[in-house]
Amino acid sequence: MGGNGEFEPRIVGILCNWCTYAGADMAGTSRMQYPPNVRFIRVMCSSRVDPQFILKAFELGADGVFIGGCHHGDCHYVTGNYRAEERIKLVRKLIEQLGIEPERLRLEWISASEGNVLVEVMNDFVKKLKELGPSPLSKDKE
Amino acid sequence: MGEKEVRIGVYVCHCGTNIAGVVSPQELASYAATLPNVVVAKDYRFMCSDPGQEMIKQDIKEHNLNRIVVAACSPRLHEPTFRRVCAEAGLNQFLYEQANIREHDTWVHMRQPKEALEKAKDLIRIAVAKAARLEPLEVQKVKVTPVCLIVGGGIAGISAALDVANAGFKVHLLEKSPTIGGRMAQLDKTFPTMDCSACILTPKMVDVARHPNIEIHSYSEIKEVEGYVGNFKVKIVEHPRYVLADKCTGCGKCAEVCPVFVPNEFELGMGSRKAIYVPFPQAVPNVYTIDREKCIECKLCVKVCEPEAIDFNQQEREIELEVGTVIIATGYDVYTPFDAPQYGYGILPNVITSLELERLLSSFGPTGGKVIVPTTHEKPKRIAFIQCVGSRDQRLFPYCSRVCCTYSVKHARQIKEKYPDTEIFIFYMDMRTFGKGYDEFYEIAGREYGVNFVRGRVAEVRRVPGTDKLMVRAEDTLLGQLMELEVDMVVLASAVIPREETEQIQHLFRLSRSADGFLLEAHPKLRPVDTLTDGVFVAGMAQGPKDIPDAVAQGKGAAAAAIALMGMGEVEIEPYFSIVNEELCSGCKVCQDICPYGAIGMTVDGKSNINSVLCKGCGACAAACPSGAIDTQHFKFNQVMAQIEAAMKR
Amino acid sequence: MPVTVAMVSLASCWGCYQSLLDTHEALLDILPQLDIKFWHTVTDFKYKDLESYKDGSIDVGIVEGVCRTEEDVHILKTLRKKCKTLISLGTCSTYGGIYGLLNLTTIDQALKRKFVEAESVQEPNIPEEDVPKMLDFIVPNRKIVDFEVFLPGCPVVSKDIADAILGLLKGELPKPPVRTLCDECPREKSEVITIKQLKRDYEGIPDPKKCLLEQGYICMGPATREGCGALCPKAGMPCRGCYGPGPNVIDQGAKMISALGSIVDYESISPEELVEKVGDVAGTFYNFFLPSGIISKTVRKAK
Amino acid sequence: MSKEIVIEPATRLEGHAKIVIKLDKNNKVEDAHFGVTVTRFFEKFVEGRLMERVIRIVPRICGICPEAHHLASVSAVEAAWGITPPKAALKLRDLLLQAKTISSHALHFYALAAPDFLVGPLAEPQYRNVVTVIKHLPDAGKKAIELMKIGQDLCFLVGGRAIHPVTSVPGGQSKPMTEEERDEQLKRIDRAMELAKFTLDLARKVVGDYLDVITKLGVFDSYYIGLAREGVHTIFGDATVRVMSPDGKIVADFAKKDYLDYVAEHVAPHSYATHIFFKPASYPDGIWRAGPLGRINVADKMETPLAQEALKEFRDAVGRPCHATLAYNWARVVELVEAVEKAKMLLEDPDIVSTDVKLADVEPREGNGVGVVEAPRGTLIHHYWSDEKGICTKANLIVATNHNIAAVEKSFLVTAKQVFEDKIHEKLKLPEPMIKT
Repeated sequence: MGGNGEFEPRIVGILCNWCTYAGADMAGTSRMQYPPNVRFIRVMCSSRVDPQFILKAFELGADGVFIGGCHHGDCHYVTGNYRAEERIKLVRKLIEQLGIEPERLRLEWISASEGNVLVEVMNDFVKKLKELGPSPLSKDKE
Repeated sequence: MGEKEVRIGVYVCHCGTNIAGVVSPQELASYAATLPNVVVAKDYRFMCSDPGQEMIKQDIKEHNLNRIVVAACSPRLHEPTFRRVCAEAGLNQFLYEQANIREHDTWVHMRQPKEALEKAKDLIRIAVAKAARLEPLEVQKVKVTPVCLIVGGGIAGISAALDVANAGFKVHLLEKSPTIGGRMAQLDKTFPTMDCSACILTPKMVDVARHPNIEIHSYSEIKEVEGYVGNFKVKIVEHPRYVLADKCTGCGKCAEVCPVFVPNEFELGMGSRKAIYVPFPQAVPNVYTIDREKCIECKLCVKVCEPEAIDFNQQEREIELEVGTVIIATGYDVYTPFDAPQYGYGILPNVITSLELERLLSSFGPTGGKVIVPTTHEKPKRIAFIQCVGSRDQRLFPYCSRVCCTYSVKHARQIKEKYPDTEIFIFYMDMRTFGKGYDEFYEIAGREYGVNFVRGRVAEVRRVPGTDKLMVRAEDTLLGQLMELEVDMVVLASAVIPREETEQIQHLFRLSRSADGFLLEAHPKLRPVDTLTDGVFVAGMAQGPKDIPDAVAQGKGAAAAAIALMGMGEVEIEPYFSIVNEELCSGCKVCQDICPYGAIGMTVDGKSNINSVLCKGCGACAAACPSGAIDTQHFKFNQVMAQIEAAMKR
Repeated sequence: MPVTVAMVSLASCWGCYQSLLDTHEALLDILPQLDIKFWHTVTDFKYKDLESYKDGSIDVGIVEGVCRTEEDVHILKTLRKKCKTLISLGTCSTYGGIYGLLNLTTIDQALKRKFVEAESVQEPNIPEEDVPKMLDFIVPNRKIVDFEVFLPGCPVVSKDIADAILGLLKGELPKPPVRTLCDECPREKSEVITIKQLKRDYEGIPDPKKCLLEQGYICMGPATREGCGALCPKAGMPCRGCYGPGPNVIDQGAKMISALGSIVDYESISPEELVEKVGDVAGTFYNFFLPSGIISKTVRKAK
Repeated sequence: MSKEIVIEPATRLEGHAKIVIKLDKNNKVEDAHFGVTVTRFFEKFVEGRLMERVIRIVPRICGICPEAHHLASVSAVEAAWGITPPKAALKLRDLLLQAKTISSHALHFYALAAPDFLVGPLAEPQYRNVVTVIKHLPDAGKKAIELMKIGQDLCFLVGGRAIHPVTSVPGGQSKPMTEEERDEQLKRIDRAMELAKFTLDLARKVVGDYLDVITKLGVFDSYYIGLAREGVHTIFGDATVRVMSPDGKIVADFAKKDYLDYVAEHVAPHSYATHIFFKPASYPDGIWRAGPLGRINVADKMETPLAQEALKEFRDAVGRPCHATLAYNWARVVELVEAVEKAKMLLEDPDIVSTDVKLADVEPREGNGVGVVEAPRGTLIHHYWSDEKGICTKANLIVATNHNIAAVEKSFLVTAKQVFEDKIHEKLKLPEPMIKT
């Protein structure tokens, strides 16, 4: 919970090294501001994201999980982001069946230069998660 | 390693006030000291400085550290620095992890110091969790083929080609059009020295053609790219010219007899060429090309061609090149300002673009260097230049095209030199004539040439009814007055934009583009000619708007980078490859098609096997492997899981 | 001297014990070596007998089934106390098994459907008199007590049971295989497997020799530990994953999702089409495994 | 002071139950409860599953008769989708159920029931089990095992697995039978016939020995339910559901899809298993018995000659309807004989090796369907609702064992009264047990 008692969602982000991680660096270099709710973890490609990572984050109480990769056609590893997308959309359906709102799992393509897009996405994601409230698996006690 | 006790040192960088101005590095260090396996935790003003690096080295020895975490900037910036520090202290460089508390924290949460502090702690905890599970790795070395492919034969590509070739490496210079030379060949004079563009360019073109280390592939395009740094395989397609390059002497008799006239692209359609043509007289290679779309196949050319160079049956040719390095110098396009209808381009014939004016000014251009009003063919008495057409326009191209201000000044001066009576008005937003000698060049234009500079955006250009003249309506923002100006001609300083093929090039070489659509460099300041793909460099306008000296400098810079890589003869690649645990592999083949590099094969026992040199470490196979038999070094399953657990701990 | 054995069935179908009986001739070898101290299906010992044994006095305990009621938990804990070695027999006990699919809903909804809404029920009423209380969710038995041996399978193949018991008689713990089903599946695979069209089990006539997954049928084989001999694929049906995952995988369903998402040809099957065609993601990938999944049940917000 | 006698768990049955007998202060039996202590809610968790997967899930209702569930289920799905599979597929399915009947009846007779008769009801509990039978009558034990093996192996061949079959899909069977496989099974089926006859002889002997017990202990009137094809005993395929009243009249003979008009469930507050009964007669008057005794009672005759002979002998001894609970074991062996004969007939049918066993184009559709087969322990009804994508939206399952729950409870009440009030066990003529412990 935030200092003023408002619900502050906890987000785990897994970002590809080449696009979204670099995009997040770009947001920093440009001193763009976004809500401090997300913790980024770097992998080389969005296709490294094992669905077990996503489920683990939710199990541990993450209110949102964010996966960032390169735009279609831009993947540093040619096709990784397509694989990631097929998998993650299945996982999204899975978590829906498991009672976790699918909007809590967000997949975005953000290029190395799109610091502004990263910021927009984070603003929007935090806003949406605040609307949803804590995850049913949230460990934070009110 | 597993046996040995994990001893982690954590170093929190102040980065001056970049980090310390938002969060307390001391507090972070004392927090880090409480984390499992952390033996030492310290903070320092600049960890990347010599004393900072020395501190780490000392501690490694003194405290017997076997893992290092630095909480500072992005690992994309200083990971190599600290890895080297570890290596120098005798620690395997891959036992290093960096927490990005600057780009991902203090810079993006400057106004929320309390939350930023919490986040920094979390990021350090995540890094420590990973560090504890890091394993020592050995870098892999691969040979670098001492051959460079340069894509684009403009001035950036030419400059790069000559430097690389002079360093003793083979160069393949690829050009899409029938001749090298690029945009610079279309220019008349160059600012601020007023050198004749052709005079300084064509000798370079000839040097390229004659250089024993350079092979020109004109009229060619890239079809496929495979491989990786040091070992690219590039498939190119050479379009048929229907004229045999080794026989054509460039005598031009064929063009003389050719009955078909075609608007000349080189002259931006203002002049004409034949169906068999060279784009301009100094073309390199000086080989004619038949435009088969326009050719009527009268074969008059065949009759007059003494060397029997014409071959209507010539076919497209595929060539496979093996190269170690690549320089992308594909140049730019000029925006055709149809989306700015207020200026009337395409509707009002007397509204032209600057590049069209450039051709009119050229002594070998369509008018032989005479500037004429297109409809009247008379000398213009009054000309308006409109700056920033498309550029710095949020609806079109938000960036500055960088060259327009100075070239418009150049145009004004050139016209004034030819026709001192012609009145010139330049409508500008603000004059950006930076560069060595440029501002002086601009000053003189106003002071000595009497060019009128009007600060203000032109609202509208319309025809003066019943005449060929144009009415320019603008606001002079300095005087705060609306002005209407009747002119003979309007010249639009149209934006510099990325070439249409940039997207294709981007995908072929797995590059990134910045928001403006130009190719993205690896770092805006420190790695301006590198791209995110190792071994691929970028030069010239392909990377963003720039003038000739900058394009040449970047071409030479890219050449130096390529030379450095090829000069080493081998390159280290990060050992982030994936490994199959054959005990667990059932040969389900799920991984086989996933690998974009064909790095995964099968052993004779039907188990997956990964070629560590071909593998680029994306980890797609590890994530996919349904038996958990594949893992990716440095991004191992247990490492990432530990990071996730650490992220959610509090 | 015969080994003392207690065998219990928690909520189960008795299939794993049927599989023990299906060792046929081996039974004649096995049964006389056992001094059965409890096996309610076959012998007449009662729970009070089980409870009366001294702690640790029984050599081997075998658990089939999973805890559905509080009584099951009590029996399981009692058995653990009485036995030196405890064997988890079958997938229900080891991973939670197929009844774990009820974790996708709530026990109240289930009671309501069965005793109130069922079309054939007259005078609806939920039994509450003298019946053990239902647990809210299925959890794998290992979360309740420790085991020495896990023998997954729905059911465990007869040979594995015989081998395990005969091994234990000699004091040896069984060594489960570590690879997944493709290792022992006779179906042939092409060089690479890419799915251009996903099929439901009833669609088309599959080639009897080729890999079912490659033919577009969702076969859990790649994510499922071997041991059964690839029975289902041999019979022309895709594996449903009853042996659970290999030793290096935490969540069988997640891994198969990842594998499938990786081998569908993204140009032929968009992510949306994939989700649509799979239809029931949880049921498809967690048929036997849901209670052991990283997220083991449908979670609900506290009110 | 009233007291309760609790038998927990009820043993030598594969479900989970306890028996509670309530006595008043005068040791008069007030009530007897047969409480099933667990249920697993298949009808709920098949909701949302793909229909073809439901067919593979429901066998887990019972590990002894999973084939019956598999087949009732696939029939229900095919009914819902309006599909008729190739006839060879139906014959394979019939064979699968016969095979299961062979092994299940053999198991039930030898492992669950026989110890009472062979070891004797008065033996110490630790000896009253199949292990003792195997130890002391190794020949009978071996024969029992051999018969079970033949049945289970045939289940494996047709169902793809010996337990929890997989081969039935909407539209047919996933695996045809090869001629070699057929020939192999034909060789073994004659041996099965010998063993069935041995079992019949053994049953005849123990029935003779225990006739007094069988005809006196736990005898009570009830309705009976079972499938029949025009009055002929059957367990699978085209058939109607017959109901016989306690006085031996066929009071209903209805189509499977109409089951809801005739079959209803009573929820007993002390049991997770409902009591199934004949709806027109209402509860508790309408309680019935299913399984071997039910089927034998409702059938006019058996389908195969040896079984028909055995039936005649059965009826001569105990009549029709036979209300004696302990006669179940005899009826079971009569059915065992028929299952072996029927399996042989099917194996000799050339269609059994047809390769045309599955439709290639099956489309799901919205609708509901009922599948009914005879599981070894009784009439099994699966009823599903499918949506247009072929996802199960609802299920109603009437499982075999539940038909008998009310009757079992009633047997306990009757027997308890006989034992606690009349001390009948002291008066019954018991033979010397075959196995002395």
